[in-house]
Amino acid sequence: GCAQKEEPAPAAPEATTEEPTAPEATTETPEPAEPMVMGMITDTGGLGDQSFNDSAWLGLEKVEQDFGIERQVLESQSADDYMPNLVSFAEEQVNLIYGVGFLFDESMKTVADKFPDQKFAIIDSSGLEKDNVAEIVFAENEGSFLVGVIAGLKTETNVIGFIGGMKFPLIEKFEYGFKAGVKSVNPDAEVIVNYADSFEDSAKGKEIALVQHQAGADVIFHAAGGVGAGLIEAAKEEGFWAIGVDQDQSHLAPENVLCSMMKRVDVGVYKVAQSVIDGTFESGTIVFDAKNDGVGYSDLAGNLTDDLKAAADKYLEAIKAGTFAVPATEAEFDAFVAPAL
Amino acid sequence: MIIFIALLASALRLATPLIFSALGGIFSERSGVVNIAIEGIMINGAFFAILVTKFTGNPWLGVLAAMIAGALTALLLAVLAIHLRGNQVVAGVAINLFATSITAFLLEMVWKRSGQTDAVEHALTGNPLTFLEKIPVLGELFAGLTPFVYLAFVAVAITYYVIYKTPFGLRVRAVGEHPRAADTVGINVYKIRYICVMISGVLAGISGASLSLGTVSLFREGMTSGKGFIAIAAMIFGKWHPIGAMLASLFFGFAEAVQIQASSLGINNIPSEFLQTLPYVATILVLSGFIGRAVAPKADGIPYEKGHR
Amino acid sequence: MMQMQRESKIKIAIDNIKFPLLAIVFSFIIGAFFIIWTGNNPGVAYVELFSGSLGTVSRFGETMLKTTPLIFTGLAVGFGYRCGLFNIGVEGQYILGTVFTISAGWIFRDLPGSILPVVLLIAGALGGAIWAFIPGILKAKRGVNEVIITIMLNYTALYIANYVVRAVLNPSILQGTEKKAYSVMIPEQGRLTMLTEIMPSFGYSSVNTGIFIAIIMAIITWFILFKTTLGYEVRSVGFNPYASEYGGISIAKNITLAMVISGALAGLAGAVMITGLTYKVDMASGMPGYGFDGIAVALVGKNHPIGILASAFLFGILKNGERKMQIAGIPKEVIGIIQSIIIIFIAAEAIGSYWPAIKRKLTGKKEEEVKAS
Amino acid sequence: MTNVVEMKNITKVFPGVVANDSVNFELRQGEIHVLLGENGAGKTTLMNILYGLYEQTSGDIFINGKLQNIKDPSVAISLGIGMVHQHFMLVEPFTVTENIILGSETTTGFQNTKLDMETATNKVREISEQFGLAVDPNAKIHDISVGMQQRVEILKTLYRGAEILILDEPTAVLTPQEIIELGEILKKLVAQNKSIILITHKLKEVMAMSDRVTVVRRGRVIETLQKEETNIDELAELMVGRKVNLKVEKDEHEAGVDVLTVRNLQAENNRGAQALKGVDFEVKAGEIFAIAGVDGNGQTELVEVLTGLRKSSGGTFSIKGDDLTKASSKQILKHGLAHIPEDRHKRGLVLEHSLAENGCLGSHLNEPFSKKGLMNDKYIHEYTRNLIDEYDVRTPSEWVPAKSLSGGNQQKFIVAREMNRNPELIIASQPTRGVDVGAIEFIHKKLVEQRDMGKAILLVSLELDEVMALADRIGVIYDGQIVGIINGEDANERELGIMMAGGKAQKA
Ligand SMILES: Nc1ncnc2c1ncn2[C@@H]1O[C@H](COP(=O)(O)OP(=O)(O)OP(=O)(O)O)[C@@H](O)[C@H]1O
Ligand SMILES: Nc1ncnc2c1ncn2[C@@H]1O[C@H](COP(=O)(O)OP(=O)(O)OP(=O)(O)O)[C@@H](O)[C@H]1O
Ligand SMILES: [Mg+2]
Ligand SMILES: [Mg+2]
Repeated sequence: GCAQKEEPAPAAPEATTEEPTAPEATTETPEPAEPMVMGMITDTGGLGDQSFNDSAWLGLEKVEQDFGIERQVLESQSADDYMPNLVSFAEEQVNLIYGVGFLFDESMKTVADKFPDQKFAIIDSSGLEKDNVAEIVFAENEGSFLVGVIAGLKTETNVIGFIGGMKFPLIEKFEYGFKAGVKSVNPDAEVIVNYADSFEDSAKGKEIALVQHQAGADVIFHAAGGVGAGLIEAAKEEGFWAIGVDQDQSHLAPENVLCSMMKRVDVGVYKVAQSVIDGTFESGTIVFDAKNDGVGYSDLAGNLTDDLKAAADKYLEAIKAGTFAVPATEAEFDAFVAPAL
Repeated sequence: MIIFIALLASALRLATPLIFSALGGIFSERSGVVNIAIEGIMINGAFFAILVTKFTGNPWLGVLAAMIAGALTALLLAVLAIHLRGNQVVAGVAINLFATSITAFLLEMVWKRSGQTDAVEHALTGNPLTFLEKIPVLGELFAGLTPFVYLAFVAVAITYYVIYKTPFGLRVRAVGEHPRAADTVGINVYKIRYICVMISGVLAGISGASLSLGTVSLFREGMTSGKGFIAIAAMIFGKWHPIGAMLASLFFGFAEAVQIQASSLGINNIPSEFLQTLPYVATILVLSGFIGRAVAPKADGIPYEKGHR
Repeated sequence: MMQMQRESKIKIAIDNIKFPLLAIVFSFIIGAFFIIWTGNNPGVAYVELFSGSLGTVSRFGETMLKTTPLIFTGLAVGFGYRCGLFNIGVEGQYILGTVFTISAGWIFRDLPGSILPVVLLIAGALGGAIWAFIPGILKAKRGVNEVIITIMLNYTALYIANYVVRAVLNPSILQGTEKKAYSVMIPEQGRLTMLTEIMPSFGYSSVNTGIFIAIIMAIITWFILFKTTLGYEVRSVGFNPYASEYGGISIAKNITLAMVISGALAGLAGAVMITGLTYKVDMASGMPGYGFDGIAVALVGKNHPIGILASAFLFGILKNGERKMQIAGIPKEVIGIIQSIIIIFIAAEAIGSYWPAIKRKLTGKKEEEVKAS
Repeated sequence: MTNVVEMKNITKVFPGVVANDSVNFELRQGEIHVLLGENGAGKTTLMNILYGLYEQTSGDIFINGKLQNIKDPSVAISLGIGMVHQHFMLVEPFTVTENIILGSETTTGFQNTKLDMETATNKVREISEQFGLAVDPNAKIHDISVGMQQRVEILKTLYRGAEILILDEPTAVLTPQEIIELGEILKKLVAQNKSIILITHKLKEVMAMSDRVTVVRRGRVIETLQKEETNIDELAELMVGRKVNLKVEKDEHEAGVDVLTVRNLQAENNRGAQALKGVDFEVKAGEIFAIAGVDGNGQTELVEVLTGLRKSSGGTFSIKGDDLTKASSKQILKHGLAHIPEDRHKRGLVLEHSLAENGCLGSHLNEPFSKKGLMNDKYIHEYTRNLIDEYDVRTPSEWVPAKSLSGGNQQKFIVAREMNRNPELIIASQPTRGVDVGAIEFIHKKLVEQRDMGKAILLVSLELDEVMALADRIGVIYDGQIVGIINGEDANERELGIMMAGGKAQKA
């Protein structure tokens, strides 16, 4: 690729200072003439979605820095692009192909059959049962539970908001995990739920946030990609708390982002890449959950008090220990009984 | 009451970009140029507003940049539609695609990433007339308004005055109805059309700025999400009349606000997807039921050729 | 006389092609500047683009796959245009087409492979036709502007489809499995045949018999438009509704019919994409975009079915080749820019008429030129 | 007398056509100078050049003795030239005043940005009184009669202070009364020292209104004559280039059975007002029944209802006993209707279609034009070629789009198509409007031929001459009603004129 040719310049020194493993990794490969190439295909959200596409790309960047691979990306314009995009990379015989998003599953099944020697990885989907596909899934409900706990304790109005992108089962995992967290610490709190039916319309995100705030919500969590930009803007203006998602979003509004629910797509991407590099690639599902720090919460801006952190950590430990199961669907949530810790 | 005020504020904010763009559409189409490019002009306006605000730190310069960017984008349409007598719809479609691509491209070149820009520090998301917030009850309403909301209504008044009360407006309407008649009394049809299309660009540019600078203080790809087309619908709905277009925009804004507020209004058992369709279905019903025939300016979309009949 | 007719027809054809070709060349030149701006070599980029879309049989297959829906939506827009209708609603009709196809796939899941694909295609066409009937009948009977109604119906279709996929056609509801963000799949025997099964040289490409259906539809559309009384009436209404009415042609009937046919073509696009490629419908937060592409395709193809085939192919090349350019690290926006410039040039048809004047100015032979003409 | 306008060696070349070929033309102060010529002779082109709408390819224009470069109409206006165009240049949804002031508005208010409608209206009133051009300044254009619209056009030029007036075929759309009024207006204008160029086809008007006549043929000036020194026959010959017969040859009339029967027919116009208030008449086989009347008395609505293009609001009509009141135009065509429409561009032709495609319009569903939904192109082309040959339509072939034909040839083509339908009933609405002498002669001959073949013909015409020359019986329409029916041979202009103005006459 041409674009990448310029990038190693700034990236290389960073890699050497921060990660001593990087030069080692490259020296380990005896013929550096052909660096490994890994391709990532975004879903229709594309790069800049402030969500898993960005996060996955970030993970690959780290892989690039640490192991000197070349990363390439294809952005899908529509759902009909998934298969052709997979095929394009497969045809180039890159070392690993990521499909970012559960919507890739059917097309990945097909392409995995067509290119049995090609290694694939899919994010957010499992059960493909292909020998050459690694499945990276996350326990979003667990991470959301933790920020739910924080929200439930933080709220003064006992009204909390949730903004979802679209009513996918995946986003519902966020919703019900979050609600369960709130319910566990503050059964009286009401959670207002709105779906934007978009991952892009940030103006609408802002409008929804303002409405929820008007209705009393003083802490609002979102799982809506770019729509969340509107929530954070509203939080800034009106002075309430927003909770970020996927990555630490506190840099967007350090004063108003209470914390962020972390979904370490970057870690998932990194792990699988590493397995390819050191030859231990395995197909099948890898679950990233609270136990292995694949999900969690983060507070780079330092807005959480120690009490809040302690409470969240208490539940985190309980989840890790398997003391209780965090609901992921409506049915599970309805049956959910708050654990007594 | 609180809910109603919130609903109203929400409707006003949501209607604002539509009002600007619909007014822009009116100028263009009243002079006889179909402007499908509104969406693209909005995108450019939204982008350049943020770009210039980023570098100057002054959001009003950002608004100015949006106006200039809008006017220049519209100039492209004008050249294509007026001088080159191109198919105005094709030109509009092309400009929309162009704007989407060029802003994403520049975003990548300037911010070195895709998707969205950083938030600018100074935006125009607050109520500029803070004294209004002291009014009991209604203060709440004003607190939620941005400068763009006020400007939108000023723009409606000015547009109305210009189109219906000034010689320029008379000429614009004549050019859109019967350009040859205007030509024969010494009116420069091309000049009028150029001016109108550029004005339409300025307005749609402000509309874009009202989305970026006025809502989220950053630019996101796809942030216009079809609002330019909705504005065109509002213009037609409003029968190419500034007041009508304003009412139509408010109607759209209101319908969307209702959809967003549905749960607080106690509408809980309707699937969200159906609520989303509310503004659109309402428009269809209104148009097919009560408004009936909306008649476009007669020469709308027809290139004028001097020396042809 | 006959000879003259033929010659002039060929001349017209050449005139029609000459300009688009020039437009394409110019657009690539302008695109090159943007590529240079990104720090890449335009030569390399364009080699990637064309080798990526035409370099191997498989890649050519993928280009045809990209071309397939564009032919349908281009025809849909073009057919409407011929009747004076501006169908911005192809997008929504496409969506409804996909939903109908999936529904039929579920309802008729037990039908054998000999008839199921046909049933599915008809279902898709029907979905699009129904969705287009609404603006058609409203325009015909009540004079409601079709542009605004079709815009509104696009969004309506999107949300309805999302609802249907989530709450009606979801595997969790129909098959009792896990809840998915997409619909049930259409059964194996309802799917279109991959060309690679017939011609292995297409390799991994997913191009399927849908491309033939598209080409056949283009020919049928041409035939309807120019060889049948229906096409004659549609075109007459498109050019001059008053004269058509005078000639005993029902404006209302033809507007409705043209809209329905246009919608059926759009719905067929959806059906072909479902039965040929995706086999399911995803919940989506935005429009698939084929409808708007269709507008460009139709207008670049001058609303003539053969022109539409050519312009759909051109856009197919760009859209498929774009992948390889992206892989080479060139922002995908460059292709968007090139595409839009092509369309801008095509829109500026009259640039051609300025050419003699420009030439005259350049050569300074003003007087002679005038006298000669 | 001085020459206010001098056009010297004007040549205008359109792609493929020399519209004006070294034309010399002079207009003297205070004269009415008629420009006479067939369709396409180049009259409008010449005047459009003078008015700055076209630029001449070569040649010079002198206004009041000074060489001028009239590059656009605003220059012409500033030189005191005003033009009333062949097709009116009025903005329909505007009021009379708005149309008149357009481009020369008076302003008031903030920074002088506001239109000053009051001053404008007063000024319009003033000028309209000064020249005897009565108009309602606040009426919308689409609400006033054609004659009134023409006055607005003249007022437009006077409002701008025009000293030189060009009127392009001003009488083509006027009633006899209005033509007389126009003549008087012109005389008044000349009396106030204005100079007038008048374009027309109508020889009688030339004799009535002009001081001098310039005859153009195929882009060249044939001769400029003093009115007193010439006569109608000479002018006709100069214009057409051969001898023409201005009389219609017509045998005795032997009417047959009733073909079209109209009973108490009512209809509304576009604005919802009652335009037909109960019309009764019948047209018999082998006769020409003419509807005479001043424009705007329901003729348009009557024809539209009878041809299925407008819904009636009461009463009935039938063709050969079949009630067609509720029928569509398609069904009426099936019952043997042929229709020559009053507006050939709006109704008669699909201008973008080829002549062949226009040749089968209305018959396209019948065999052999089409079979089972498929067009029979071969037959259609053959058929159209025959039409073209038989009716002498001047065109390179049947492949060209209808818009590339001149108006006269377009009309001939429509007449050809309609007559070849082998109809029972022909409704001819102003069949010779805007058509030159040669074509008029031809179309009249064809109409009489059809009558002699036993067809029923309903002729609607604003031209009394035409009505009297052709009709076997004449029904006079006034205010949506037939106020009297008289036999063709009994009719005289005076009596018809009284009836057209609403006066009663004895029924035939
Ligand atoms: N805009 C044009 N483009 C090309 N050719 C034209 C144009 N206008 C006029 N012509 C040509 O010029 C010739 C003269 O046309 P013109 O309109 O001046 O005739 P005319 O004498 O006014 O006829 P009529 O009595 O029917 O109005 C026409 O025969 C036509 O071929
Ligand atoms: N816009 C145009 N482009 C090209 N040719 C034209 C145009 N307008 C007129 N012509 C040419 O002018 C010729 C005469 O047309 P014209 O309109 O003068 O006829 P006409 O008899 O004056 O009709 P009418 O009386 O209805 O105006 C035609 O042969 C046509 O080719
Ligand atoms: Mg004429
Ligand atoms: Mg003329």
